[in-house]
Amino acid sequence: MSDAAAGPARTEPMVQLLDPSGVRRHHPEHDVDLAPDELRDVLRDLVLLRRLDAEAEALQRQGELGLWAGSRGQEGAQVGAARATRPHDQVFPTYRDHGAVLGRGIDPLHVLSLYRGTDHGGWDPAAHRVHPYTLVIAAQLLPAVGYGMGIQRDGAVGTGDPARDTAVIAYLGDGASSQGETAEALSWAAVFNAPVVFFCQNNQWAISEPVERQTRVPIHRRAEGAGMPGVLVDGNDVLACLAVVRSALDRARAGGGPTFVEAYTYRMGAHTTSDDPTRYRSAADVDAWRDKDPIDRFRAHLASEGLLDEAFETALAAEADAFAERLRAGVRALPEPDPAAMFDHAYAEPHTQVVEERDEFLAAWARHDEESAAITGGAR
Amino acid sequence: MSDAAAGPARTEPMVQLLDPSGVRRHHPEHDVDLAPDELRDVLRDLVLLRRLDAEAEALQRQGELGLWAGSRGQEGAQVGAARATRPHDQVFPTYRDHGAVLGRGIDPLHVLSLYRGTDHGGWDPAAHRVHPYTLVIAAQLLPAVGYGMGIQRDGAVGTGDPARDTAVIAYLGDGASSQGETAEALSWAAVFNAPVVFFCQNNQWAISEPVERQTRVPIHRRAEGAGMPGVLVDGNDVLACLAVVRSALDRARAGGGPTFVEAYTYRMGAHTTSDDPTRYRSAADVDAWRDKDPIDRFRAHLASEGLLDEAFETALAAEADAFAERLRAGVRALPEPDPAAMFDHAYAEPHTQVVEERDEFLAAWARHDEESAAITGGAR
Amino acid sequence: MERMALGKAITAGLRAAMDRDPRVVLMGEDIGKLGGVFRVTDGLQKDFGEDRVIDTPLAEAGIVGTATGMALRGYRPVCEIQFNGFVYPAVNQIVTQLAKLRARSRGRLSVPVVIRMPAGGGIGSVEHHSESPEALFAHVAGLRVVTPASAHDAYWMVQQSIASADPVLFLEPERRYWEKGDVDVDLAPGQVTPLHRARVLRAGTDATVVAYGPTVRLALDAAAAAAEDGTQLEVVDLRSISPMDVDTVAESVQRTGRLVVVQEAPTFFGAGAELAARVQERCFYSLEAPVQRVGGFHVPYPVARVEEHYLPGIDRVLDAVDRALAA
Amino acid sequence: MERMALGKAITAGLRAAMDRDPRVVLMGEDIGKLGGVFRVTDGLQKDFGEDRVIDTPLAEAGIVGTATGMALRGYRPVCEIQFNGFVYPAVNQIVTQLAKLRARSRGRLSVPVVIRMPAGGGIGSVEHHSESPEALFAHVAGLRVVTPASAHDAYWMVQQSIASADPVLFLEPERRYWEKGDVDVDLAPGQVTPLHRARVLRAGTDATVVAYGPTVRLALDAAAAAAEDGTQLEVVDLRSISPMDVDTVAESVQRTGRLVVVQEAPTFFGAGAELAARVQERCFYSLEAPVQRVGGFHVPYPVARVEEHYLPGIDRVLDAVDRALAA
Ligand SMILES: Cc1ncc(C[n+]2csc(CCOP(=O)(O)OP(=O)(O)O)c2C)c(N)n1
Ligand SMILES: Cc1ncc(C[n+]2csc(CCOP(=O)(O)OP(=O)(O)O)c2C)c(N)n1
Ligand SMILES: [Mg+2]
Ligand SMILES: [Mg+2]
Repeated sequence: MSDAAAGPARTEPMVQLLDPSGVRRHHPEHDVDLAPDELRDVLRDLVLLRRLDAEAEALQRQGELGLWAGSRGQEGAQVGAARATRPHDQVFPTYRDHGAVLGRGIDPLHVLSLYRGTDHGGWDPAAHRVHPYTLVIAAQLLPAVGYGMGIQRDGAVGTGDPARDTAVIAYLGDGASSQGETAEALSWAAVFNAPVVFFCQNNQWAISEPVERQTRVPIHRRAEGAGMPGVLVDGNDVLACLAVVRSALDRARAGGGPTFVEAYTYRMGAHTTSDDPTRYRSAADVDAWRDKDPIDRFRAHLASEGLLDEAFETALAAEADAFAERLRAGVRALPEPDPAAMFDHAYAEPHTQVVEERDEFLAAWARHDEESAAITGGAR
Repeated sequence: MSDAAAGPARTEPMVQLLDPSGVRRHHPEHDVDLAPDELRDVLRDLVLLRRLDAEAEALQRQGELGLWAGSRGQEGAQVGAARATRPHDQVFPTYRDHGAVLGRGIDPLHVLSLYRGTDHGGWDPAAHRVHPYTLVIAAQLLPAVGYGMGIQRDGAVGTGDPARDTAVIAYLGDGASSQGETAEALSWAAVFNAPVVFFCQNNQWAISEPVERQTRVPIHRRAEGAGMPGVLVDGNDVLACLAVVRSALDRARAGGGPTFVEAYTYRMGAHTTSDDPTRYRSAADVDAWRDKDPIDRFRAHLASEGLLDEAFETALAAEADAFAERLRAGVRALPEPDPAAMFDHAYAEPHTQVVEERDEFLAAWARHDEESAAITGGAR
Repeated sequence: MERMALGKAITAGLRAAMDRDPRVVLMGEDIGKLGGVFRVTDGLQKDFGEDRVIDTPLAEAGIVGTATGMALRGYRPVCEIQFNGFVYPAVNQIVTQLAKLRARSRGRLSVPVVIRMPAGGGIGSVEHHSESPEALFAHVAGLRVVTPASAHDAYWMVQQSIASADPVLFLEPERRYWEKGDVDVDLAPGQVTPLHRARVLRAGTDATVVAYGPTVRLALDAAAAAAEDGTQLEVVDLRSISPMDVDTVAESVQRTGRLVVVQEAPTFFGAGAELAARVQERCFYSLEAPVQRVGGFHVPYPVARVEEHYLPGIDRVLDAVDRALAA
Repeated sequence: MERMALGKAITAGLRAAMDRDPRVVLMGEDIGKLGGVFRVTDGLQKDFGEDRVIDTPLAEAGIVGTATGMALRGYRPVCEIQFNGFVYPAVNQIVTQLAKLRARSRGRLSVPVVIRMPAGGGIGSVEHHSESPEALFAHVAGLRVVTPASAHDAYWMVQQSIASADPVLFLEPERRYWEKGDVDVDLAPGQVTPLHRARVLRAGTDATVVAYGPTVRLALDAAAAAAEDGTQLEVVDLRSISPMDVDTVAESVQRTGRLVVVQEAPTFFGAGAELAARVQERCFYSLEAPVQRVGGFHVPYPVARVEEHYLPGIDRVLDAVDRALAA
């Protein structure tokens, strides 16, 4: 029988500002001009993000985390996009977008608390204008569009006042492009001209399924069907991602409407620590992408620009070690959640049945504590 | 604030084989060559379909139907598409696609039984290879794709044997293009190369909402984002619709995969008999489309070809009157459903709770019948 | 006191809420120029503009999902789902996001979204237009589910729902839209019955009949009929499905010793089951007969021509009362 | 007799069904090379090919919707929903199409689709991976809902579900996937317990404890503990949520006079409510205490570190038994 058609071979050119060897390229529409310190800051973000991943993976193996979804290989895309946002922009990340979170100054321990199982949400969404991680694939996209419609109604689009004009960036993966809600979000944003940038990291895999199983055409072409520009950018090129997302956000803030960005990258690690990629992809497949590593590439660029000296490298290495040490200690020190707290936030106002259940729970808990205390002599 | 963006003005040219005045045009890719009798048959289909609409509307006013969703103005699209199918193709219509049903030789009384409220489904889906009307917008599309995947697994695609190769045609409206399930169905069909033709009648309205509220771009461009060809055809040109859908079905049967067809037409009547279009659209808006009437246009064409003589016209008029008379009598003669039958088909095999409820129902019913018989002396 | 149809009372309640709070926005299909298929939003777009009364694309997940996002930005969206059978595309947004965002964020996020929809049957509609899905949403933690049975309650409960910091499903008894009643529009907030409180509509001594939404009128009619035969039924309008005011019902059952629950939804896994489970626990020693349930059957809602046989009628309510009294 | 883990017993059952009937196809996310996140379909794509074990796009509505279409063409699709919290995008297809097509067509259309999903918690997962949505589907007419608690039942019930002409939701107790048990693979069809029959797993005289899926083992453990204190609990595995085998439970309660229902799902509007409502009606005069319910709370499933407090444990089951015995 005739079945699954040929996948979306990437034919179109990608926006690229650094070639795989780190040589600086220029692009007619998209470009950036960062000062040396800014460039070094970018490297720092990339390095710390990768370190977070390494530490978290180790912590999971040691049983300190229940699960970990790594971002290794996608640092360029995530750091670039994060740096393109302004503090008052609103971010809707997925469970893998740790770079989006770190880039907003959120303590990574909040992220680890979710994967440790002590917290569902982590940070304060209002303080950082970063929505909690959404674990249901694509479910953050329609709320992101609605948030943008709220911004429009607040008159915070197209005023020309940089302190006022606001945009939304919503993250999604290649697999998420298959969900109906994604299509609704795209078309809806176009119809209402909402100030939303959809940032799709096509890391080639949805757990064990290659992107060909999700779409017959390159993902950014979904944008055409929805009625917005679609841009394909090299997701392993942090500068290109920064440039493309920055202009898309500028456009959104100015009232130009939504943009869909496909960042072409690769998930170097397992889907999560519970995954076993050897079942579905070859080492060769992975190796082919090693040469495109976003951090090596960017480092090569800075080196060629003469921006890396030993002092900086030593300082950065030291900072990364301190960062790692803080993570290791911090995770173990994360407060254990109070079981009774599960009743606190199901509702804003009291709900009769929940109140009753809470009281019964507390009574029973106390009773059994006494009992077991009586048995064990207090040591429970 | 900046809000709803400019709608999808139809810029691209449509496939057209008859201009509004009925003059025959030719198209490089799409064409048909019908014998005089076939052409007269097409006119007959158009006339009877419109008559069905007129009679049903009247019957609803007289209280014989609970509701009616008319197809007036869309006869060209529906008759053209229906005539493009082969008997072993599978059809998934919406509640408005009466032309799709008549075209398959289904007794229109089955359609009226649904709007009278005596039956949810009507005809025998297997006998005619026509799925029941789906009232949940877009919900028929994913099953249509799955049906196509079944056809593929039966090896009934691309064999070159016309008696064997089979395709699916799934109908949808412009409003349906907004549902996430529609996008899933399109992309899914493309990924699996399923033999499905999506026939979208853009009648410009979803109840009170103009198509601009559904999409920022012409609907057929959704196809690009899904990875299949999208064709725009003049939906008031029955020959063009026949030609375009026929080649799309041929392509699907041959293993060429799915096609999305947008038939650009207009809903001349109310959304349904419970609707009041004067609240949301102007008479002028409607009048502009009167000149494009699909039946007038086709009749003009036949006339210019000298295919219409008085004998034919009188015979057709007589047939239409007989058809109408049969509908009027037939509706009133539709059997009243047996209330107890509601328990019969919820499940194929007995379900304990349903069996119990059925028994209680029958007992109570009998009891109350006796009681009321006792009171009214039998006259209930 | 103003006399209004139940549907118009909702319109008035929406208008009052929009006048009071500029962050209240309405979203739904055909709610603008058309005023909704039941005309509940009639005139509101004209008066409040297209930014506050939004005709949406034809996508229920989109309606609830974007409403959730607007609520995150500080708005108070009121969504209209055109018919009860069309809420299902929105279930993912309702269950996994709207209902859980507050808990997920440990109370930091608030999503005060109201989802209005016509519920119940009896208007001779085609498939999907006559269902009663309240139980599905009542089982979902994080949601509140309420339904008015009178114009007065419709006017006030829709405003209370909009004022609630929690997401609320607001079920409108479809076949009662045109039923007129007196609405006391001049009550002070404190005088209005709390949103989640049940109300005794008729005092009785022989048995308690609990109903909600469209079956309340039925219960009252049944009580009137029973009274002619000398049976005094106490009628309680539950008003709120989640939370459920079991206290009010239990207090009544302790006096009458008998309970009949009447709903349009299928009884299997319906609200009557939850109420029966709680009342048999709370009133074990005062119950003189098993709790009786009257409701729809466990079959897809039938064709219009037989719906009168599917929907609970006076006969079935009185039969249940007889069973309760016979025990 | 073969000793298998519950998850592997499902694999074996699927394999047997696929060997027997070439129209059985599997559809889901990551069920091919990966064998599913719980490895339930491990090896099946290798042996039956990509046309019969289909890795689908990431869209649950798509999975169930296309499965429905394949069933209409004569296939018998078995869908895997990766985790219980991800079934919601498919609810529109399940409720408005899959469940209703037979009734809509007056029995002319048959859609024998099985929807498998892991259910329940206890494995320390992140959000959306530990829920028990059975009540939502049990309330929907046209669907059947079953859940095995042992490897033996898993092996046979999955095959019976595939053989059923009706759509079946097949809930797999997540935290029991690795629990080993003896599977009698050599039974003749007639010897297998009917799919919708409950089963008494332990005889007792003092109270009846009904459980299903993941709580069955808990009930058995509680019964063992109670026995040490001289209390004899009868344990019933419900096995089927819709339809519900009330006869078997009522027969037991008529002997014991007391009933405790144990589930992981929130009790509010859960299966325990329906069972309590039916048992108080059927066993009104033999019940010596109100039916007790033990289950999850009406809050979103909590974080992994506290789930042990959310899930019913032996303590809470025995407390409920004590309440029943005290009455
Ligand atoms: C609605 C839904 N279905 C299934 C899952 C299970 N799941 C978690 S991640 C994942 C793959 C996501 O792939 P992609 O969107 O490409 O994101 P990535 O993991 O590659 O970053 C799946 C199927 C889910 N979380 N939500
Ligand atoms: C999921 C769903 N939402 C809402 C409705 C109510 N409704 C019935 S028809 C209709 C408009 C459909 O417009 P379109 O798809 O253009 O088809 P047309 O009626 O124009 O043929 C709506 C909103 C529905 N039937 N299903
Ligand atoms: Mg991916
Ligand atoms: Mg339309």
